[in-house]
Amino acid sequence: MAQLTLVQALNEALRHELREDPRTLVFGEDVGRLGGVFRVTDGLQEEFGERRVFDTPLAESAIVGSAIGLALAGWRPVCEIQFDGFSYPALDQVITNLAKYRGRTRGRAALPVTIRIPSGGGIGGPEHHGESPETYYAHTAGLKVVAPSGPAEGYQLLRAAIRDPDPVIFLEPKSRYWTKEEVDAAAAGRLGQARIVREGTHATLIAWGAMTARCLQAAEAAAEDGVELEVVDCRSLVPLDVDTLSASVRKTGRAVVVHEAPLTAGFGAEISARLMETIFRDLKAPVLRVTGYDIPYPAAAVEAAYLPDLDRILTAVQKVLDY
Amino acid sequence: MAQLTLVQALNEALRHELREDPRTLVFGEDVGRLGGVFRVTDGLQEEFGERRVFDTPLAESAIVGSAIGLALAGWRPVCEIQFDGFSYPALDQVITNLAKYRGRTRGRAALPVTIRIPSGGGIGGPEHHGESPETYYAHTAGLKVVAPSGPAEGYQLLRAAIRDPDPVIFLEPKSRYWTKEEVDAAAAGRLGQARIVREGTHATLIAWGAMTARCLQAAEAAAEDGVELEVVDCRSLVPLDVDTLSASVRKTGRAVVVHEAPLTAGFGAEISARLMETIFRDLKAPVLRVTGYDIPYPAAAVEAAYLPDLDRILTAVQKVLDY
Amino acid sequence: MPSLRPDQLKELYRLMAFTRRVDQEAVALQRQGELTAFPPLTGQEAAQVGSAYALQRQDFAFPSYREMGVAIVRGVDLVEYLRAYRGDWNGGLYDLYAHNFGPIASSVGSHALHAVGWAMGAALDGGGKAAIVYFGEGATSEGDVHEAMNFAGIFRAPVVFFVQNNQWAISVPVARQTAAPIHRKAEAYGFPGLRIDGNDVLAVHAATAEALERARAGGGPTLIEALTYRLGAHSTADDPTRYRQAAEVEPWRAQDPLLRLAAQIDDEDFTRQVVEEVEERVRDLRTRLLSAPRAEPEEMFEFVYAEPPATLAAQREELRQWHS
Amino acid sequence: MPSLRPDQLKELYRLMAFTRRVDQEAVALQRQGELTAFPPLTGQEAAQVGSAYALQRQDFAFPSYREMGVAIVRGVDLVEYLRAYRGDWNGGLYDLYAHNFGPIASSVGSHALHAVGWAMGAALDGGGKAAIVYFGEGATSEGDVHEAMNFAGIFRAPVVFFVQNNQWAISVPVARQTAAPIHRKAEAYGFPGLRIDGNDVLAVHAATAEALERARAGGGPTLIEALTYRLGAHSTADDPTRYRQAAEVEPWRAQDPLLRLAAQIDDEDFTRQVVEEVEERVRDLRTRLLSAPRAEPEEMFEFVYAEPPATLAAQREELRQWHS
Ligand SMILES: Cc1ncc(C[n+]2csc(CCOP(=O)(O)OP(=O)(O)O)c2C)c(N)n1
Ligand SMILES: Cc1ncc(C[n+]2csc(CCOP(=O)(O)OP(=O)(O)O)c2C)c(N)n1
Ligand SMILES: [Mg+2]
Ligand SMILES: [Mg+2]
Repeated sequence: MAQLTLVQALNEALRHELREDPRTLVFGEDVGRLGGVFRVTDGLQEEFGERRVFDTPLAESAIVGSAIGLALAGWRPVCEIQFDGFSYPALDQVITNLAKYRGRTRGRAALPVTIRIPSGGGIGGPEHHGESPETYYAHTAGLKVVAPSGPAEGYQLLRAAIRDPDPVIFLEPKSRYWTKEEVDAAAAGRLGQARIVREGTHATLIAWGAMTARCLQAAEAAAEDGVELEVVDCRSLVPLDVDTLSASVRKTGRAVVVHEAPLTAGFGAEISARLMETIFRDLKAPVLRVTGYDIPYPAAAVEAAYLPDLDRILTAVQKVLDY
Repeated sequence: MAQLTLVQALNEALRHELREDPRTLVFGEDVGRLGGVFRVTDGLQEEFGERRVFDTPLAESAIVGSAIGLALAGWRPVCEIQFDGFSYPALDQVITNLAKYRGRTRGRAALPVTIRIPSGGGIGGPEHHGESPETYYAHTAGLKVVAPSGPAEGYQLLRAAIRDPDPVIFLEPKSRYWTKEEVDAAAAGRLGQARIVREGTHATLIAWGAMTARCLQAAEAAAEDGVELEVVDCRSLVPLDVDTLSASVRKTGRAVVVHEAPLTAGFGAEISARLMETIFRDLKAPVLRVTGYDIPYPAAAVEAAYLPDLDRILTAVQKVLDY
Repeated sequence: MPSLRPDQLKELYRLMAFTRRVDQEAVALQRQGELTAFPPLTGQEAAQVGSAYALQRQDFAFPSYREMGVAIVRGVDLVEYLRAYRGDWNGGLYDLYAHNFGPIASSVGSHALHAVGWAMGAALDGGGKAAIVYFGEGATSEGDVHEAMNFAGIFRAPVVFFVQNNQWAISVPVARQTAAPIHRKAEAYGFPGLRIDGNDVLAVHAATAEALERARAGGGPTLIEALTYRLGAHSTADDPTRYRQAAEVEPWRAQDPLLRLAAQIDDEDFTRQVVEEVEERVRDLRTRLLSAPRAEPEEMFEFVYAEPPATLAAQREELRQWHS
Repeated sequence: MPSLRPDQLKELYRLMAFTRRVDQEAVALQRQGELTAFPPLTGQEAAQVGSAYALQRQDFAFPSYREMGVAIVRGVDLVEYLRAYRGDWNGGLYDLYAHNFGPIASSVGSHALHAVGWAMGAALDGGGKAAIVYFGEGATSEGDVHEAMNFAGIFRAPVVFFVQNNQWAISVPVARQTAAPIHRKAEAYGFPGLRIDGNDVLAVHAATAEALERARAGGGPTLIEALTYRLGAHSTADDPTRYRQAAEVEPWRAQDPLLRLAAQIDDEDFTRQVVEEVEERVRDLRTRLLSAPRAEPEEMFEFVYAEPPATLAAQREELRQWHS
């Protein structure tokens, strides 16, 4: 047990998997000598050598495409895309190949590829450095999509993602990279289970990644006014743990989904639709969404106004309570 | 007024716009000499010359990227991506640039680019030839997303899309390419308005593209049993005409959304969530979705089992009626 | 490279003749409604068979959608191959590892990166293996093919990029794909590129064998441009008379790779005998193909994930109920 | 090409000195918390200023994120430029058409296609104009840059691909980007490629002027590889000591393009005077930048669509209420 930042926790998870399985590889832009622009791969090349931890040319499609080929040759690639906004050049490889290869080969070619993508906003980054691409991946059948909310989650889920036999898109909430938390290096994660982060009775806040912490803050603020909010961290969007989500909302009768990505066709829509489909009769109010706006992720100076904040979350909570 | 197939109607729309605006260009793979693999651009190169209607090398990202540049130089590009599954290599250009350029240049550089994509399944195509990529586009703020359901709609909406000052993703339902219908060449289309295709009272079916016709068939079948279904064709997903949709469902109290794309994070989720948000109290049953399954689009022999069919639609209708 | 023995020439001829005949049969089967579509390769047999013949067991071939000739040389069961075009299973039903022959890749160019990744992996495992990836001259316009060649150059991946320049990408001629000769593109990546007569099976074999051997020995990648010609339509859905003149096609018919090899072997009894053999095998193939069980809807859920997520399992269950 | 007159050399020096000084100031401003991040270009002034100086009014320059020197030559207001790095507006606040200088492009490589499209459009309009697009050697690994050069070759687009090979892509050295010299890549596309001393402003100017002139006259594209060196960090967020030795940097300091041009002009009074001028201008810039109004949240809705869809209008209204 140690106090680790999310960056350190992910580094530990990679180190652990590199040690345990000699077929595991780590590669991407600047992950070797530099140790990653966020230092998530710091020291790995020194420990495991240039054969297993290496820098690639600047080409995201090739990073994912060659990961597919390496997996076909029996390796277990963990590759990094430097930022959310640079994951798009690889979308064709992801949609056309990574997600479909297992099916296309009737299960013969499993692709245990993990793609790590530092994602989301809130760190004052330039254009293309603050996006939340989860919808693109969650809508692509054949992938798993994981979005940890902090160091302990990050550690466990990354290890589980690397060990998973299916391709996993691993979205790291970069605004949480420097948060510290106790991390239990022995705890094994499992993909596909949501987690009740805080129990409550009046309404449920549903989030993943960086918005989990924001929802917790909102819940604390609400508690001061005697409103007890339950907070659920989805942890994995695909598979989505609908049972945990709907059990919570069945109990509270009200839900607000919070995410950074734009509203329209964001993953909040899926959660909202699922809740309606599964527990319509238990809903005392419509499921509401507090999300980024339907605009490209804005410049640093105004990103705080774009991202869901306590005011917006609590207003939505008030709406479902007043309904 | 003439009886035209959807292919012919789209051809007429292109011809019309090429005639009216000498800055309009048509290009893509095989659109020139061949007239397109579906013949949508048939005869256009002959009439307008190789300067304005031309074949490109086989590179989708370059087709969209050069369209952006041509628009910056004051041209009005209408480009074709040969099939849905081949639109993904251009996703980065679409997400990173096409959708963001207007904002990035503070409105100085409008990009009146139309990207035509023959989409959807149902014609026994090989892998990558039957996909429904609308979610990827609808979630990308800065784009408009249009999906006509037949010849008359196709004609009007394509003309409106080409004239629109914003980038438009124009998804042509390829399984409807050979359907005939009266087309009024004078009628001007407008983007952003849904259309009640059939009036009804018991429940509303919501669709776009090829599924509109299928919903009409379902409504006819239901009518034989005395169930009157209203059918709404969204026509445009962005902007989405929430008013028309919610007015219809407010009236009927029940809705089923039908689409070909996989369920998870499909655009049906957005419509479902929106309806809940706007008319929760009027809903007599949860909005249900009848969609493709959460798998890559399957092989031709089994695609009929993948696509929403009358049985699945009518069962969902029965569920919302019985609720 | 030692030149091929006479019995090997005959083996090549058998393989090419069989390829040609199956190709024709597949087109016929499509016309009869038994295949949904098919991209014929007639005219490209030397390029495909000659190059694949240079592969060793441990090598891996990554085809596009037109490489039935390579599939044949690799020993892939053609029923399992053609059922892809029957619409039974995308990618084909064969086991890619049984013959080290990848799934049919319909998205132009993107599989080049898989070959490079596989080759990087083979090199990490100690070498002695090579990948070969097949694509057309049209594919060289795609960004993925560039990234693949660039990665191969940097990582000295043991991979051969085998371009069948068959002059056309559907209706677009090679002159509209690139303003430079294709084999020269290797200069952008720091490895050898060569242009060969793709209708001369011996030249194809020799060049490919050399490139593969260099790759296996750690000498890095090679780009081979095999000049050839697609004598038929792009696919059974295509009508080439819309974009090319018969006069263009004719000279290429004279370069028919089968005729050229037959002339070299110069043994009419043998070629006549091959025709018979091949007829027999094609009859058998046809029977087996048409009597193979058709795809079951439920199967489409089978292989998407190692274990289906709950939502998917529920969807499968729903479908099972519909179809029972 | 006629060589440059002495007054033009002095103008170049002024531009380069100003570029250098603003670059330093921008780094300082970032340290002071006034900019969110900044990618310094110190060491690359000759490449940027020399090439941009060869542009004519009607030409169009497409920059990446590091081309402040080009912005300066094009007459872009640096307050409007630097406010991008202040976090006020992605892409910059300047009007791209006022100076034919595109928005700051942060996604590596993808803007090359816009330059090619613009150039195709200029050619359709009758020629006499050229585009220039700037990117680094790292960008040449991206598929989009390949597709851009290939399109340019095919359509003989009037465009110059100006590669500043500054040896590094963040921490990745050029030897890890490509196994071939960058200028040789032009051979894959059928147009000329050349390598020049990117720290020699006269050489840069001459080569670029010639390439632009050829493009304007319908002679098609050119690839120019300007050998140079990024003396500073990749960006203010980067620590280059983690990946390169001081010993590597030193020789490049001796090749400082400003020192080299100063030596050629050989007029100490002039250079001293320039220092003063530049200080003055930078003081003014700093004041104007820090007193410029900050971005207003509501503005982020402004320019996404010509007319906002209803949902977006409602979102703007919601935000307006929050902030009032
Ligand atoms: C990414 C992608 N874009 C477009 C297509 C449609 N398409 C199929 S084959 C083809 C032409 C390919 O030409 P070439 O690479 O020369 O191979 P050939 O068909 O001649 O063997 C096109 C455009 C595709 N399959 N994939
Ligand atoms: C598509 C994309 N991938 C990754 C990045 C992150 N990134 C920013 S600059 C850079 C290195 C670019 O190197 P080079 O092209 O040589 O230009 P330089 O920075 O040296 O001017 C990287 C990897 C990006 N901005 N865009
Ligand atoms: Mg070809
Ligand atoms: Mg560089």
